[in-house]
Amino acid sequence: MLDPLPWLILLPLLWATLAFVRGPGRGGRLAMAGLLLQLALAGGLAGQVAGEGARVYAVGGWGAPLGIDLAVDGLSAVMLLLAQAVALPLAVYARAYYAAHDDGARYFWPLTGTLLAAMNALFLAADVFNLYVTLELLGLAAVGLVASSGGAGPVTAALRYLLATLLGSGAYLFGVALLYGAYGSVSLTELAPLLGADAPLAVFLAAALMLLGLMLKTALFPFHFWLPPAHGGAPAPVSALLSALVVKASFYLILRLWLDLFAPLTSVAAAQFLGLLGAAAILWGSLMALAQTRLKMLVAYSTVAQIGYLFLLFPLATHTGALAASGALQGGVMQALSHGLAKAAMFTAAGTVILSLGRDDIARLGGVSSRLPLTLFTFALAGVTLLGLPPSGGFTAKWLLMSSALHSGQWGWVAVMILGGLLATAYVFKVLRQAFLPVEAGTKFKPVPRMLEWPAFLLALASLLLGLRAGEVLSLLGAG
Amino acid sequence: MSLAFDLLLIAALLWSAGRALTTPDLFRAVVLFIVFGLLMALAWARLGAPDIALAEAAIGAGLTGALLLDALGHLRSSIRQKSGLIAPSAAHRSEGTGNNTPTYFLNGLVIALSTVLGLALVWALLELPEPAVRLPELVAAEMAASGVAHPVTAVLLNFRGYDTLLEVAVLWLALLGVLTVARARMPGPPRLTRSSLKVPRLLARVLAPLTLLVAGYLLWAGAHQPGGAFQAGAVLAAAAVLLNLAGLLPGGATPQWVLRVGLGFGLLVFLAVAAAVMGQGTLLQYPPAWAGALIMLIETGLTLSIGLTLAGLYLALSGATRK
Amino acid sequence: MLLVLLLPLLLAALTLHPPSRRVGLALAPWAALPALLLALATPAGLPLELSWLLLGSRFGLDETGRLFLFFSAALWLAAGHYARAYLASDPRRHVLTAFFLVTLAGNLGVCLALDAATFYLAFAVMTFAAYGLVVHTGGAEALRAGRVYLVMAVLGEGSLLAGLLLLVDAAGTHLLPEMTHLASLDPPTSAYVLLFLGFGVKAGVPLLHMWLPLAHPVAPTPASAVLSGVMIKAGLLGWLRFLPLGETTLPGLGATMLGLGLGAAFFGVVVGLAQRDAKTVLAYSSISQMGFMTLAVGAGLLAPLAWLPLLSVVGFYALHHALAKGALFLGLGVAQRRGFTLGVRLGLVLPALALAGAPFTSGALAKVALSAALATLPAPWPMWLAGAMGLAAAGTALLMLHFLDLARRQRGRGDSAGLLPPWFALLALLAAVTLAWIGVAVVKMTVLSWPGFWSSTWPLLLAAAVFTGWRGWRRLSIPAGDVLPWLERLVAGSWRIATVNRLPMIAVRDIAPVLRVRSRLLAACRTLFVDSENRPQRGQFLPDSQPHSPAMGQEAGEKWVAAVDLQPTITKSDRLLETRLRAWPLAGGLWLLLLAVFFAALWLG
Amino acid sequence: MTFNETLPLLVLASSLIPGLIIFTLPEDRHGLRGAFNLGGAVLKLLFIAVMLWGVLGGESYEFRLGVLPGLDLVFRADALALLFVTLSAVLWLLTTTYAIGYLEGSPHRSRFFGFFSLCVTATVGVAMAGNLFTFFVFYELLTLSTYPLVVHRGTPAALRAGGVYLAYTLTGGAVLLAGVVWLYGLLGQVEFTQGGVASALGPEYAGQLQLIFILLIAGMGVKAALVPLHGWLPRAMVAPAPVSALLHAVAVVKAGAFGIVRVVYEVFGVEFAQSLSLLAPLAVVAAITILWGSLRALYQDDLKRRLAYSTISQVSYIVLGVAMFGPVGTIGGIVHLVHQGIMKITLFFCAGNYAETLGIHKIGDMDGVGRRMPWTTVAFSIAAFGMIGLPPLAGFVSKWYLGLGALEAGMPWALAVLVASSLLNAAYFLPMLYRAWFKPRIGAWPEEHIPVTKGRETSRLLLYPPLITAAATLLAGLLAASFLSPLDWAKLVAAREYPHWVP
Amino acid sequence: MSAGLLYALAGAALFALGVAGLILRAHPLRKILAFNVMGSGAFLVLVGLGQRDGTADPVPQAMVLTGIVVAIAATALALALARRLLEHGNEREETDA
Repeated sequence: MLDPLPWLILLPLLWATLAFVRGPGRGGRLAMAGLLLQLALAGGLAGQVAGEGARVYAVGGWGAPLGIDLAVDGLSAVMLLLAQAVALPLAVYARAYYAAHDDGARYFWPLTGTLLAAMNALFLAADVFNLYVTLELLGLAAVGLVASSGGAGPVTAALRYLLATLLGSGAYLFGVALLYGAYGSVSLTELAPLLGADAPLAVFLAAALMLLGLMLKTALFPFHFWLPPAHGGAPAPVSALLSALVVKASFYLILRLWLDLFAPLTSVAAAQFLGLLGAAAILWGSLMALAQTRLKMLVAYSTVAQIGYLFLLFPLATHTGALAASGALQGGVMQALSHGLAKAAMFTAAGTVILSLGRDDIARLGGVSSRLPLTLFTFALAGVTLLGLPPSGGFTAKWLLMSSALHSGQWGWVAVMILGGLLATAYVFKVLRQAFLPVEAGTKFKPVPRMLEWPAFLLALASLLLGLRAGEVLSLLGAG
Repeated sequence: MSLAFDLLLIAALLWSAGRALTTPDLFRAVVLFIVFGLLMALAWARLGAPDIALAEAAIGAGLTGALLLDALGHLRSSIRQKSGLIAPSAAHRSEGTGNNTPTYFLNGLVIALSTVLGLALVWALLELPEPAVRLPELVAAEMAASGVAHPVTAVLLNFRGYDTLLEVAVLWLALLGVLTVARARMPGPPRLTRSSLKVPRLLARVLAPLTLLVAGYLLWAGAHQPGGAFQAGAVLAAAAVLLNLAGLLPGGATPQWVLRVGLGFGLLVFLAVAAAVMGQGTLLQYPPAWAGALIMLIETGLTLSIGLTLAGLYLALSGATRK
Repeated sequence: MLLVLLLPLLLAALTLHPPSRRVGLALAPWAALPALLLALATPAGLPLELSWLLLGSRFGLDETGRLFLFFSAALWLAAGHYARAYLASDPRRHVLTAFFLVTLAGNLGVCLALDAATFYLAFAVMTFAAYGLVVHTGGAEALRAGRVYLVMAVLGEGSLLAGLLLLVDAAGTHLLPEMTHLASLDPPTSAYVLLFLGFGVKAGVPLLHMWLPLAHPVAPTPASAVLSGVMIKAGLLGWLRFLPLGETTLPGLGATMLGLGLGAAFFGVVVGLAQRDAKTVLAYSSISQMGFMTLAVGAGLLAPLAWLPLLSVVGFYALHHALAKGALFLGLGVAQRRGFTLGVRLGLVLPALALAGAPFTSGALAKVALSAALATLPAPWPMWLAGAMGLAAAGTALLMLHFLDLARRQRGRGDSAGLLPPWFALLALLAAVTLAWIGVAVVKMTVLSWPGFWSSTWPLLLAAAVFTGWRGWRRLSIPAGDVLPWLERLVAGSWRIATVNRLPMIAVRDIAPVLRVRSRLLAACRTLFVDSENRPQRGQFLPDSQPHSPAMGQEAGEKWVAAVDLQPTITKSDRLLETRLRAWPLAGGLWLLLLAVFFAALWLG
Repeated sequence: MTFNETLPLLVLASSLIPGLIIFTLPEDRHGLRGAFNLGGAVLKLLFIAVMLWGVLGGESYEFRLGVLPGLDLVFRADALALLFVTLSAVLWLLTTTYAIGYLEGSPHRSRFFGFFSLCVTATVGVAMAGNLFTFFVFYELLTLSTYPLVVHRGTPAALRAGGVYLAYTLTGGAVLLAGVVWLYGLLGQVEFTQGGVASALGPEYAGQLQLIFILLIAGMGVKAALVPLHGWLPRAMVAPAPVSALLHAVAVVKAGAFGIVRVVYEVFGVEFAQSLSLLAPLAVVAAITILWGSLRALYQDDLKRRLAYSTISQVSYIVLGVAMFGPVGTIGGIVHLVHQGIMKITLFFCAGNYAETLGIHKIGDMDGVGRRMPWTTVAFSIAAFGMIGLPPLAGFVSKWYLGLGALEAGMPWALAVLVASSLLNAAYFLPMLYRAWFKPRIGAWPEEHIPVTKGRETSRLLLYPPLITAAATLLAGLLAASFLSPLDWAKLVAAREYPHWVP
Repeated sequence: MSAGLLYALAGAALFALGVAGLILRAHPLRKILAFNVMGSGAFLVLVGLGQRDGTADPVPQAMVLTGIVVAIAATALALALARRLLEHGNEREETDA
């Protein structure tokens, strides 16, 4: 029987390379075939995990600590599913997008393939050094994609992004070095039992460096400075990929380290610290989103805000009792999933609008509601998730986080979440409202292909329906 | 004695790095950085890591230096074109740091904090206990099954071969990124056809085959002593850079399909092997009997691709920006 | 029984529907006929329970109801025929006819209803449909009268509803007569007060009477006849139905009613004398006459034991007054059309005499019977009342003389064909009723005796003497509606004060500049709580509201949007911070700083 | 899945699916769109009729879908739910018919009817929600699906109103969510249960429960337009008339009021709420709203605006009834849920007719309209009299029971409030009727869009719905005591809430 | 003190130096240098700490080899971006002029 686990890494690399060999701008079909297969593989893997529980895969047959292990549990299976599920519609969208708008299409497919391979590898990795390599692979692929359209803005953004991500991964690498120095191993499974509350100073430093480095890559406030220009300036399919998936990858890693490796070191104070940053991100990101005049920048800042919710899970899950902790974890993961789907939908919808309208001033969106109804509907549906309104996944996430906050008696976070939801309303409807205006004189709407509208709509719909099927997702999450 | 040498070397390392970051002249900074790379190579040698020393010399100091110098040359030429405009560059200004008091304060804060960070790290290192896991012994125990005789190669291509697979992908990816960014200016005619380059050309013509030989040796030697695909690839790339500098090899940012196949070849071979062995076991689990041969196969492919890629990084950049 | 109620409604519909209008108009005068037959012909009792209707309805015909139904139907029948002739040339007669019919249905319903909800329904239908009668002529006076009528009616309906609810709550049922009985076991005084007031509006109790003198003159004559003849009796019927008469004593309310009734008797006379319009005089006369009935009801509340005789007297009084007043109004209408001819004169004098209580008239019978019934009251009431009633009767007589004097001046103009038969029919009925009543043995004894004769004669003589002797009262002139103009001024004034000072809306708006806080939040709060987008404007009152200034709403709206947007606030300072954050030294410095903080949190925590 | 489980879903789907299909229909497919609209509405009524029959016979209809562990999406058709479902389904059919006529020839109709159907789906979901969670889900869905309807015209005023609407309702939703989550945290479930799910908690939770109650009521009070949370409602009247009709009579406002009913009776339980002394403050708030709304209505010159303030006042009757401890008040409140719906929808239909036919927006323009449009004005008058609370109209029945309930609950002041409100209602409705019927028309109509054709005052689709609802207003009052009338049904609901009470 | 530990300490210092340089120096070229210094510091710690008892450890050595390749990849990409950026800056100046 085919084991889906290694293939999830090999397959995207394979089609990425082949796409490169086929030449610039080619390989879209290859990618879609590969992605379809990957989605099936991820589904199969999730089924395995749900049925048989977590497992470890020894690459090269050596096993940790000598060799490298891959591991899959509920959390990674869920994230893998998310990545493939978002990537497939995005690939469809991208094909249509680049057919209509050639800018930056040349190495899109190889870069995307590598990006996905890196992400899948990251979700499966159980070795801190291997994680470093995947992080770098992911980061460079993302930077390459951001720069792909080649304008001054994107290139500046890409360079800033690259340097930030290098600072982050440098810190992470240093942490790895410290860990290896302290324990002589880089395997997560080997390290976890060795760490204790009495760990040497170096391990605490390693934890701080690794986590802060990853936060930098996740663009947690106030390290979000690189994100809006990078995500806002890239071509729409790229923005969608980055906002939906890439930041989630480093978040996933923070979560994994916090929960598995550094669990004995964690303290309430540190968790509150993370929560505070998350809260600040929610408020600041939302405010800045409100202040934007460009559609994609607004969406990008909304990502900054939404990332904040993810970090609220730390104060809720650390030293708060099993019930609150599991609820918080579930809520955080739900948020990651629903935001991933919704943000992909939102960026693609924004991209469609820009393609059709030729500009992305929010103030001049009049007529979108009548000319691009499906796209606007997509945007609105995705907005519903961001607002955390039912029945979306965002709502389930917020519900879980809130219940967890109440269970652990931390009222403040509830207020933050509610306020964040209201601010989200303000910025989402800032766009929708303009779209309902009549068409501005002299505006021409270019007709857009259907393949541009439907994938986005499906993504948005998925984010909405996720809330209704949250039970399955969460049971999968609990399986490992 | 050795301690004194170590201390001296460390002092030199710190000095060169510090100067490279602080000297106002960019050119000097780059040169100091190359010096720093060479000193690093020395340090690696002192640490008993000849593989790294080789790689550092070829890649860290050599190729990085070449890239930096090329970039600097380009930068200067473009600045020279804009007469009267000296650094700070546009990029500099776009960073948006003004010369006001908060900046000084911030600078001081950053310096203070990084000093604290350094001190904390030093302190942490000094009080580290002995590690619990002893990997070298494990490596030694499994050497026989690895198919190669050199422990570093065994780790690199067998025990942790998966890392290497991803690392090759990283390198290839960097080239992709560079090609993406550098595409705007299409390659002009082969550069530097000036007759003044006769001597370098001659040199290059002689050296190029030599480097091929060296690369082949390094590749072969990697199985049982320091050396291997990366080092060999780096040497190949160095040859390409040389040829390019001599005007014999055109730079360019749009590789033709043969070249693309070459660039992807190593990765494809690696992937193929990784996938093929899965019929018997897990990913990259070589059958013991075939291990040596398979590793050799991979390394050969990698040498070609790494050489092309590293060269490509340079050529694409230089080719893309010379008119 | 339902046919009685549905027929007028059906005819009203026919009248309004253009194709069937002719049929409707032709049949409309007969609408009250079934009711009359019902009142005369059917056996008593047998309540009709319609549990599916409204809140569970009960209709029935007890003796009181039968009496009221009888005279109501009779008067409506007469007025209906009268109206057909009266309105022959009115282009909008179908409208009036429809209102007329609906009012009729309501009025009959009041007589037949035997549960609180249905009674209230019928009462309301009657009340509101009568508005159409009042304003039919459409002049400014009519409209003012209509407005006053409506305001009073609505106030009355309000207090009625409250009173009825209180009563139902106390009784636990809304079906009559159990309800009255059960409620009186533990009498809810507030309910009775409210009911008194609510029905009092219709019955023209002083201070609740303002609509009467305004409405009667402006309405078409047949409408005035029913308004004054039967509809104000509906108020009386309301009291009879719901007040705990004969069940329990309500000294306070009883005394008040008694006093007010007496007061009304004189008040009506005095103000009526100061009127210059014959119909207004009749209206005040109605107020005065209703005073007697109020008085009787009040007496009933004071002395439950005296109620039984009082009830029959009140009934007869109502019957008498309805027919007489109806005849007077109809007669006046004839006089207006034909002039004060002999026949007319005769026809007017007879009911006038009856009202004044001349001997052998129904009025005398009623008053005598009333005195007799009141005699059973505890002392000292009978003594006082006897004297006062005599005086009041004199007043009535004086008022009637005044009325005849005014009627005399009518110069006939217009066609009076068809007006006479109904009028004469009514007069005949009045006579018949008088005779029938005289036939009752006890009454015969009293009336035909000398004291009885004298007691009804001296007030008449006194009135005649005053009328001929002292005409000073003619200088007196009180506008119709007496206290109403003052009241109107008062309401308008207080309204102006309320709107100019804007008392309820003052708070946040005025404090804001003091605090010099112009934050968005405050604006948001302000809109939330103060609703400033449309504060009342000066002089903007019910029907005469002026166009609302759009600017104000606009401005408040902008504020809200600003509050929602937050954009202006962000653009300035916060954006600067955001750009600062992008600079590497700050971002990196923060990163290092937070690294240190986080490490400390891990290490120390 | 059994039939009894499917039926609630079918009821939802019968508007959801047509709605989604309508979104995709091209603008000019009028016939098809109308067919979907009306077909869905009729189908829904059929399903509901089946359920009504079943519930009377003791059947239970429940559908349950696990969303999170311990958290289900539940649709349950109990008596109370059916009351509201039936109301919204019937009025939806009428409003759709009306809207087809009203929007004839205007742009974006597919969008409009799509959201219209979504809106009704959400309302039905709110009605059938079997727990607070499901309720919240559809409550928010309702907010969202209404927004496009409010801003449908796309004018700056409409956009502003939409913004204000959202600001209010979503804030309310957030507050509600906080309450729901809190309660869920305490109980581990939020099912609607007879006697209240929260009453299981001990006295030590009293303080928390009071706070939760306040949060829940505040959250729903925004939609129910309780003063001071009512600011959005008068603004939202910039929407097209059918939307206003739906907003005021069926969907949004009613959902809030219905939510309060659920909270008081089935989350806290009326006896438990009384023991926490929560009902009296609620009644006070309702009373203030009733008076304030009526007072404000007096000042309005814009017809729809006056109606909007009237809604504020009238909807609080429901709340007032709920806040009265005792079965009679409950009956009054619940029956007013229906009665206010049919009366207010009539009024808005008529206001729409005036605007659409003659361009009348201001009360000052209504002079003599009764002669030009007698049937519309008849409907308007019936509804207005109903609002005032005159018999035999629907409003009278509610007011009767509310008044009795107030006395039963020992709150005679509430009776005074009711009477005062009736007087105020009369004060702002009667002048309109006066103008319409009795004032002669001087000058031309503001904008006469639809001339009199074949003796009909306006187009057929505009005329019949208000007539039907007006007739319903009349019948609901006239036949209140009969079998299956709203009152009868409300008694059924109340009887379940007060088991020891014999009607 | 073993040579390994000594170099590890130097690595720590280089790392801190690199971090400071990356943050403070504005020119992109310089930032790239700083990143490389930072990376070298990390590599030194990885290897040096691994063999602070004096015996060579091939595992971290292999990791550092990987790390060096990653570093050159990142450096090349960063340089490409920086050059492109400077070109853009020039283009901008040209269009401005």
